[in-house]
Amino acid sequence: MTQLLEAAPSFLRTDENIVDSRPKLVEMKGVVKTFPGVKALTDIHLTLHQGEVLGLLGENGAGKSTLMNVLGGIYKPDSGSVYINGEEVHFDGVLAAQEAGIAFVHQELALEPFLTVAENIFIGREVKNKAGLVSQREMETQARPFLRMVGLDVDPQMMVNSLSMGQQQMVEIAKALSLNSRVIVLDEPTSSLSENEVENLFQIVRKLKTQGMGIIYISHKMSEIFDLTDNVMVMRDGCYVDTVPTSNTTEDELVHLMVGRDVENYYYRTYNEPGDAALELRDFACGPWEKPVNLTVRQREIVGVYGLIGAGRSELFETVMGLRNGGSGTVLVHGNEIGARDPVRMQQHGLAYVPEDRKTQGLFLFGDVMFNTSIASLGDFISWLRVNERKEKEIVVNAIETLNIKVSSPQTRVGTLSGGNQQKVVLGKWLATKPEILILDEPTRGVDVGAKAEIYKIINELAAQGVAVVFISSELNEVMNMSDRLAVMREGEIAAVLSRDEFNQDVILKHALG
Amino acid sequence: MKNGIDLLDRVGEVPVAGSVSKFIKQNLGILIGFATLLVFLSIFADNFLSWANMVNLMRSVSTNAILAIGVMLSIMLAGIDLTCGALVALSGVVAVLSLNNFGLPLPLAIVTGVIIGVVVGLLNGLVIAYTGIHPFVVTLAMQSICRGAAYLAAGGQPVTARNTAFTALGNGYLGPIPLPVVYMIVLFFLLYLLLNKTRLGRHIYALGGNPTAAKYSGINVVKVKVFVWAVSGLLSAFAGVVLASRMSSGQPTAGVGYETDAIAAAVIGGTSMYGGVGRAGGVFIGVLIIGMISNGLNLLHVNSFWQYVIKGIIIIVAVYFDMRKNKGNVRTGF
Amino acid sequence: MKNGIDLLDRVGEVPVAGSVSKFIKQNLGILIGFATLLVFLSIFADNFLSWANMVNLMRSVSTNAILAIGVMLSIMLAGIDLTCGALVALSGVVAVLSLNNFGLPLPLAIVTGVIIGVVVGLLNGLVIAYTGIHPFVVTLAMQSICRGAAYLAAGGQPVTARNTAFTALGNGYLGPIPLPVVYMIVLFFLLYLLLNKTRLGRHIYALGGNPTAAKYSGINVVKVKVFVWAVSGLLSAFAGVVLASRMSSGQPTAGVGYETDAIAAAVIGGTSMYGGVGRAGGVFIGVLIIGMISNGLNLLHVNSFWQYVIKGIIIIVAVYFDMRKNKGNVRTGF
Amino acid sequence: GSSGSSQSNSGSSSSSIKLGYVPSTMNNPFWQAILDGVNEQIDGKDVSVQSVDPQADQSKMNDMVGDLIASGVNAIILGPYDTTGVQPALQAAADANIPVINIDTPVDAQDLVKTVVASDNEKAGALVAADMKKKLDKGSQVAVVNCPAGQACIDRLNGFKAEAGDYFDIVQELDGKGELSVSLTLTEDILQSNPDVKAIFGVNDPMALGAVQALAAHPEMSGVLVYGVDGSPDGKKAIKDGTMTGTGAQSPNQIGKKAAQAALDVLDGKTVEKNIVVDTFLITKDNVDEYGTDGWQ
Ligand SMILES: Nc1ncnc2c1ncn2[C@@H]1O[C@H](COP(=O)(O)OP(=O)(O)OP(=O)(O)O)[C@@H](O)[C@H]1O
Ligand SMILES: Nc1ncnc2c1ncn2[C@@H]1O[C@H](COP(=O)(O)OP(=O)(O)OP(=O)(O)O)[C@@H](O)[C@H]1O
Ligand SMILES: [Mg+2]
Ligand SMILES: [Mg+2]
Repeated sequence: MTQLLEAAPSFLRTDENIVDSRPKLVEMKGVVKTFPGVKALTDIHLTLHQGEVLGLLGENGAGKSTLMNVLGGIYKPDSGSVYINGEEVHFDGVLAAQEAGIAFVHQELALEPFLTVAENIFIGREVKNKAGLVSQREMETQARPFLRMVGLDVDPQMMVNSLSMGQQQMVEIAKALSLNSRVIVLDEPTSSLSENEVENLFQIVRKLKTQGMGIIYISHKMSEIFDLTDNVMVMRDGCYVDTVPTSNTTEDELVHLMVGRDVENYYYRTYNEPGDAALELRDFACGPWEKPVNLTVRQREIVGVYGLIGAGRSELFETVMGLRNGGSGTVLVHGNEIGARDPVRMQQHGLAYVPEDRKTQGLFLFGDVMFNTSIASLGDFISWLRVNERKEKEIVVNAIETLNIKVSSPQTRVGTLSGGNQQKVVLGKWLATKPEILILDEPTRGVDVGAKAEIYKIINELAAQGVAVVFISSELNEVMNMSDRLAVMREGEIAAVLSRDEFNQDVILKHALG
Repeated sequence: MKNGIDLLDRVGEVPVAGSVSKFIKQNLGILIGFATLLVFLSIFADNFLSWANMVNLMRSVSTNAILAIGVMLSIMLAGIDLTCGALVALSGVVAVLSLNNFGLPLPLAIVTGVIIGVVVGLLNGLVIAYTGIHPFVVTLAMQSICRGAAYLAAGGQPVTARNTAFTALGNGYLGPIPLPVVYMIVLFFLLYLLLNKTRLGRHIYALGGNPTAAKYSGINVVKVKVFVWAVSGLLSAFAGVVLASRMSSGQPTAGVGYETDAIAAAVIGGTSMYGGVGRAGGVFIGVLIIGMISNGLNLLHVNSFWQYVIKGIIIIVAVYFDMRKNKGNVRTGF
Repeated sequence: MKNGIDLLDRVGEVPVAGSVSKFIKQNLGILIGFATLLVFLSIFADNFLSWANMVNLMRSVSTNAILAIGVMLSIMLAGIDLTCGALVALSGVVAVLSLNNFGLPLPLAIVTGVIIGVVVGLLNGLVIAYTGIHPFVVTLAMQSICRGAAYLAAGGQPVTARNTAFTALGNGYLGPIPLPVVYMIVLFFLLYLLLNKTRLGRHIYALGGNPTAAKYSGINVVKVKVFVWAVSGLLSAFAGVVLASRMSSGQPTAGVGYETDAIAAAVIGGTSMYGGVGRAGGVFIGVLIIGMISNGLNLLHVNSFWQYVIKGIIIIVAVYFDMRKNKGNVRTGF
Repeated sequence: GSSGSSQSNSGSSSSSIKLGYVPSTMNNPFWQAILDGVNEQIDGKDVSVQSVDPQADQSKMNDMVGDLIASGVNAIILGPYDTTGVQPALQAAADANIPVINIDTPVDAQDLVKTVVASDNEKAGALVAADMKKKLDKGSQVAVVNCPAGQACIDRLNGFKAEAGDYFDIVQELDGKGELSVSLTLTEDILQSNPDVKAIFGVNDPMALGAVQALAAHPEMSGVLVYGVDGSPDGKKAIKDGTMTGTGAQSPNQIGKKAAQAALDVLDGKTVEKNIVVDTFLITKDNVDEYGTDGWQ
C-alpha cells in the first residue's frame, strides 16, 4: 500500500514542507466538490498522520467544512479519492465513515433535543442488554466517564434541550470521544466555549495524540492553532494553499496565506467619553438563579460581558429583550422605565439583540441574503403597498460590502453560505435597523480573522457615533481589547464589573470561576 | 469592494415581483403540469374548451379557490386550517337564518355570516398563538365545533332562504362573468398584494421559515398568526355565504372535506408544508388543476371510482414536478 | 458547577421509562383529564361502569387504538398518516373478496388483506423518503387512491363474507375479553417495547427531534421512515380486516374520517405534531378518552349534534392540559 | 349485480342518446342499484349512460350537472341531495334544453323537472311502524339510528313517527351517518344505556345491519327487533337468517327502469306522467323468498 502511495503522480503538490515518517491515517487527493453555482473545493489534498494534530485554516467560505464533510461521509466528492490507512474508501453515508474510524464534531450543533445526554452520546450505537433490548441504565453508566473526561457536570439523564449552547457543545465532544475512533475532526469546537473549557479540551486532545490518534482541528482563533497543532494546512477560495509546520511559522504568515494580503491591526478601538446612560438594569433577576443584577451601559461605550458556559449571559439579555418570559426588577432605556418587555417593543425603543445561535435564532435559511438582511427593517422601504426596491437593494448591498460577505449574488440562499458568512448576514440584519443600543451575543462566533477585524472596526465606529454596545463573548482576548468596562458573570449574577485599567486575565478568570 | 455595482445589477431578480416572465419562471413546474392537462383535455374531451364549459369550470372552482387562499396562508406558517369546510356550512346557515328569522336586511345578513367566520378564525388564531397547541389540532377541534353548531342552528335540516334577492350574490353576473369568479379574481389579486407588497407579507414568509428567528427579528408573532387564521376564517365564511346563495339555502352538511381540496390546491401550487414558501400565482394554478381533474374526468366519462384513483396520482405527480423544478425551495428533512 | 443537585431534580422528564410512578408522572396532565371524565361519567351515566359497558367501550375503541399506534409513529417523525381510514376499507374488502372469490383459506385471506396495507404503507414510506414530498400530501393522495381501489374492488357494494368462520376474528373472545381488545393490548405492549427498548425506537425519537442530527449520527433515515409508514399501513389493514370480520362484510365506505380520531387520540396522548415526542401510555389514554367521549355522551343521551361541539372542546382542553403539565417537552414555535 | 359501474364507464360518444345519471352519492349501494336498473332498461338500445358522484354535496352536484351539460348529454336523471339547493342545476339544464327526470326525492321546483320517479319513503317508515306495533306492546322502548343528513331518511322517520304516534317510547335517536360501522358502535352504546329496549329502527339497511352485528355479541338481548328501510340484498339475507325483523323495501331497480324509460319517452316527445310512484312494501321473514336475496327488487 505504502508503495502505491509513494508512486502517486509527482505533480500533486502535497505537503512538501512536511516530512513525517509516521503512518498516514488519512489521505485525501484531488478532491473536487461543486454546488450549484459554487465550486467549493478544487483539487484539494490533505494528509493526516498518526498522533498528528493538523490545523485547518482559511477564511469563511474557504471550504474547510465542506472538505471535512467529504471525509465524514456527508458529501460525496465529484472527483478525487480518500484513503484511510492507505486503503481507498468510498463512503456512502455517515455510518460508513464512522465505521472507518472517523468521528466528527460539526460546526453547527447537531444533537437530539428530546433525547437525554446519554442517548445522544450513543445514538446510532445504542447499548443493548442480554435480551437484545436497549438499556437506558447501561448507557448512562457508560456515558459518565466521557462526560467526566470533557468536564461536563450534568446528569446523563438530562434532556439535551435543557442544556445551554456551550454545554451542548461539550456533549458533542463527548459523543465524538465515545466513538473510540482513530481520527477526530473538530470543526470550530470552541466557538461557544470559554477559556476554562477550552483548556480542558486541549488536554484531552493532547492525550489522544499520545495515543496515536489523528486530529483535524478547525478554528479561527489563532492562539488555539499555535497552542495545539503540529502542522497547519491553509485553504483559500476552495483551493489548497500550503501546509506548514506550526513551529516554523508566525501568525502574520498564516494570515497572509489565508487572505492573500497582510492584516495589520485586529482590534480597532478608539476610546470615547461615555454619554448618558442608555440601558440600565436595576435588581434585574431572571433564569433559574433569580439573582439580582445591576448594570449600566452608556452611550458611546462598549461593555463586555464575559463568563463561562452556562453563566447566564445569553439568558440575561434575552430576558431583558423580552425574548424569554420572566425577569423581575427594573429596565430603563434612556432613563425611561420599560413596562412590559417584548421583542417588538424593545426594538421600537432602539434596542437590537444579535443572537448567539445563528441557525435557529438568526437566520431564515431558505430565504436569500436580501430577505434576511432586510427583514428587521422593512419599515424603511415598504409602506402602503409600495416597495421601494432601490432602498431595499441599498440595504443588502450595504451589508454585503461593509461586512464583506462572500456571496455570488443577493439572491443566494443563506442556508448554502459558510458558517462565518451566515454570521455576517445576521450582523448585517441588525446593523440595518440602526440601533441605539446594540447587544451582541458572541458576534464573532466562527468568523475568520480578517472579517473579525472588520467587525471590530464597525462596532468601534458605531460606538463612536453614540451607540451603546453590550459585547457578550467567550473569547477573553476579544473582550479585553474591545471593552471599556467588563462585566464578569457567574451563575446568573454579575460577579464583578471591571474598568479597563483593571483588566487582567487572572483577575477576570478568578471572578468567572468563583 | 468594487463589486458593489455588480451586486446592484444582480439584485434585479427579486424573489417577489410581478412580470409575466417571472411568474413563468417561478411556477415552471406547475405550469408544465397545467399545460399538459390542458392540452390533453382539449384533445380528448369534447366541449372542454367551449365557453360554456369554461364558465362552468371557473364557477365550480371558485369556492375552492377562496378557501385555498386562507389555507395557503396557514400552510405558509407551517400550520394548517382544517376548519374551513365546516365554516362554509356554519356561515351559510347563519346568513340564511338571520335573513329568515331575524329579518335582517340582506347586506347585514351577509355580513353576519361572514363575521361568524372572522370570530371562529380569531379564536383559532388566538388559541394557536397563545397556547402553543399545533394548528392541526386546534382547527380540527374547531371543525367539529363548527359542524355541530351548523347542525344545531339549522336544526339538522337545510334552511331555505325566503328572500329571493339573496341568490343574486352567488348566481349573478358581471357582464359575461359569474360573480363568484369575480370574487375569486379580486381575492387572488389581494393575496398577491399581501404577499409581495406589504410588511405583513414578508412577516408571513419569515414566521413560516423560522419561527424562532422571526421572534428574534422583532416580528409580532402573535399578530401574524391571529391575522392569518382570522383571514382564513373570513374567507371560508364568505365562500360559505356565496355557496348558500348559489343554492338559495343554508346546508349544515355543506363543505364536508373541502379543506382537503383546498390543501391539495395550495400544495400543488408550490406552497411548502414546512412553511415559509408559497406563491399566489402558483396556488391559483393549483386550484385550476384540481378543478380540471374532476371536470375533465367527468367530461371524459370516467367512472367516479376511478376518479378517486386518478386524482390521487395526479396530486403526487404534480407536487413532485413542482418540487423538482423549484429545488431551491425544498427543505431537507422529509 | 456545584448545583448538580439542582439538575438532578429536573431529570424527571425522561421520555422513556418503565415504572408506574414514572408513567403517572409523564402522563400527569392527560391522566387528570382522564380521571375527571371517568368520575363525571361514573356519576352521571348509569351503567357506565358496568362490566358490559366496559367491554363494549374497550371493543369499540379497539379499531381507533390500532390505527392510533401507526398514526402516532408517523406524527413522531413530524409527519402524518392520512391513509389509514381508506386502508381500513380497502383491506376489509380485499380480505372478504379473497375469501369469497378466490377461495383462499381463511388465514391466507386475512394475510392478503393485511399485506395490501403493508404494500400501501411501503409505497407511502418510499415516496416520502425518496422524493421529499411532505407526508401530509403523500398520504392524502394515497387515501384517495385506496378509497377508489376499495370501491372498484367491491364494485361499489358491500361484499358479504360467505365463510362464517371469518367472523370469529373480530367477534371471538379470549376468556371474557373480546379478541379486538386482546389485539389492542398486545399491540400497545409492542409499541411500548419498540419505543423504549429498541434501537429503532430511539431512532424514531431522534429522526423526529432533529432530522439533520439524525443523519449526522449515521441513522438510516430512509429505513426509519419506510418502517414507520409500512407499520402504519400494516396496522390500518389489520384493523380493517378485524372490522370487516365484526361486520362480516367488507364495506368500501368504511373508515371514512377514521384518521381524524386516530390523530386526535395520538395528540391528546401527548404526541407532538412537531415530532420527536410521544409516549405509548399516553396514546392509550388518548384513545380511551376519545372513546369515552362518544360512549359517555351516548349513554347520557346527548344529541349527536351537541356531541360534535363537546368533542371539539374536550380535544382542545385535553391537549392544553397535557402541554401545561409537560412543558419541558413542548417545542417553541406554535 | 354490480356490473353497473363498468357499463356506465363504457359510454361512448358514438351512441346517439346519452343519459346523465346524477345520484346524491355513489357511496350507498342504493344508488348503484338504481343505476343498474337504468342500465337494464337501456340494454340493447343505442343509449349510453354517464354517471357522476357528487358525494352527498349539493354544490358539487350542481357543478357536475354543469359538466354533464357541457359533455352533451340529452337528458339527466337526478336524485337531489337538497331539494332547494338543486335549483341552479335544474335551471342550467332547462336553459340548455335538457330534460330532467327527478328520482328518489321530489325537488322543490317541480316546474323544472319532467317527472318524479320516487319511492314513497314516508310509507316505508310507516310500514315499519305498523309491523312493530303488531309485534310489541304499547309503551315499549324503541331506539332509532338515524341519518339526518339525507332528505329521504328524514321522510322515513317522519312516516315512522306519524304511524307510531305515542304507541312507543322512543328512547334515543342517534346519527349513524348512514354507515354500518358507525351504527355498530352506536347500537352497542344504546344497548348499554337502554337495557330494556325492544326494537331498533335503522333508517336504512346498512345502519340496521350495524345493529344486527352489535346484537350478535349480546345473546341475552336476542329478542330485540331490528328494522331497516331499503330491502338491500344484505338486509334480505339477514331477514332470512332471522337476525333482522323486517325492512321497508324500496325498489331501486324499478326506479331506475322507470326513470330511464321516462327519459327516453320525453326525448321521443311522448308525454309522461308527472308523478310515478314506485311502491314501498314490507319485507319480513314471511315474504322474503318472493324477492330473493341475490339482488335488489
Ligand atoms: N450545501 C451547499 N450548497 C451550496 N453551496 C454550499 C453548500 N455548502 C457549502 N457551500 C458553499 O461552499 C463554500 C465553502 O463552504 P464551507 O462551509 O466549506 O466554508 P468554511 O471554510 O467551512 O467556512 P467557515 O469558516 O465560515 O465555516 C461556500 O462558498 C459555501 O457557500
Ligand atoms: N446550574 C444550572 N441550573 C439550571 N440551569 C442551568 C444551569 N447551568 C446552566 N443552565 C442552563 O444554562 C442556561 C444559561 O445559559 P446561557 O446560554 O444564558 O449561558 P451563557 O453564559 O450565554 O453561556 P453559553 O456560552 O453556554 O451560551 C440556562 O438557561 C439554563 O437552562
Ligand atoms: Mg465551516
Ligand atoms: Mg450564550
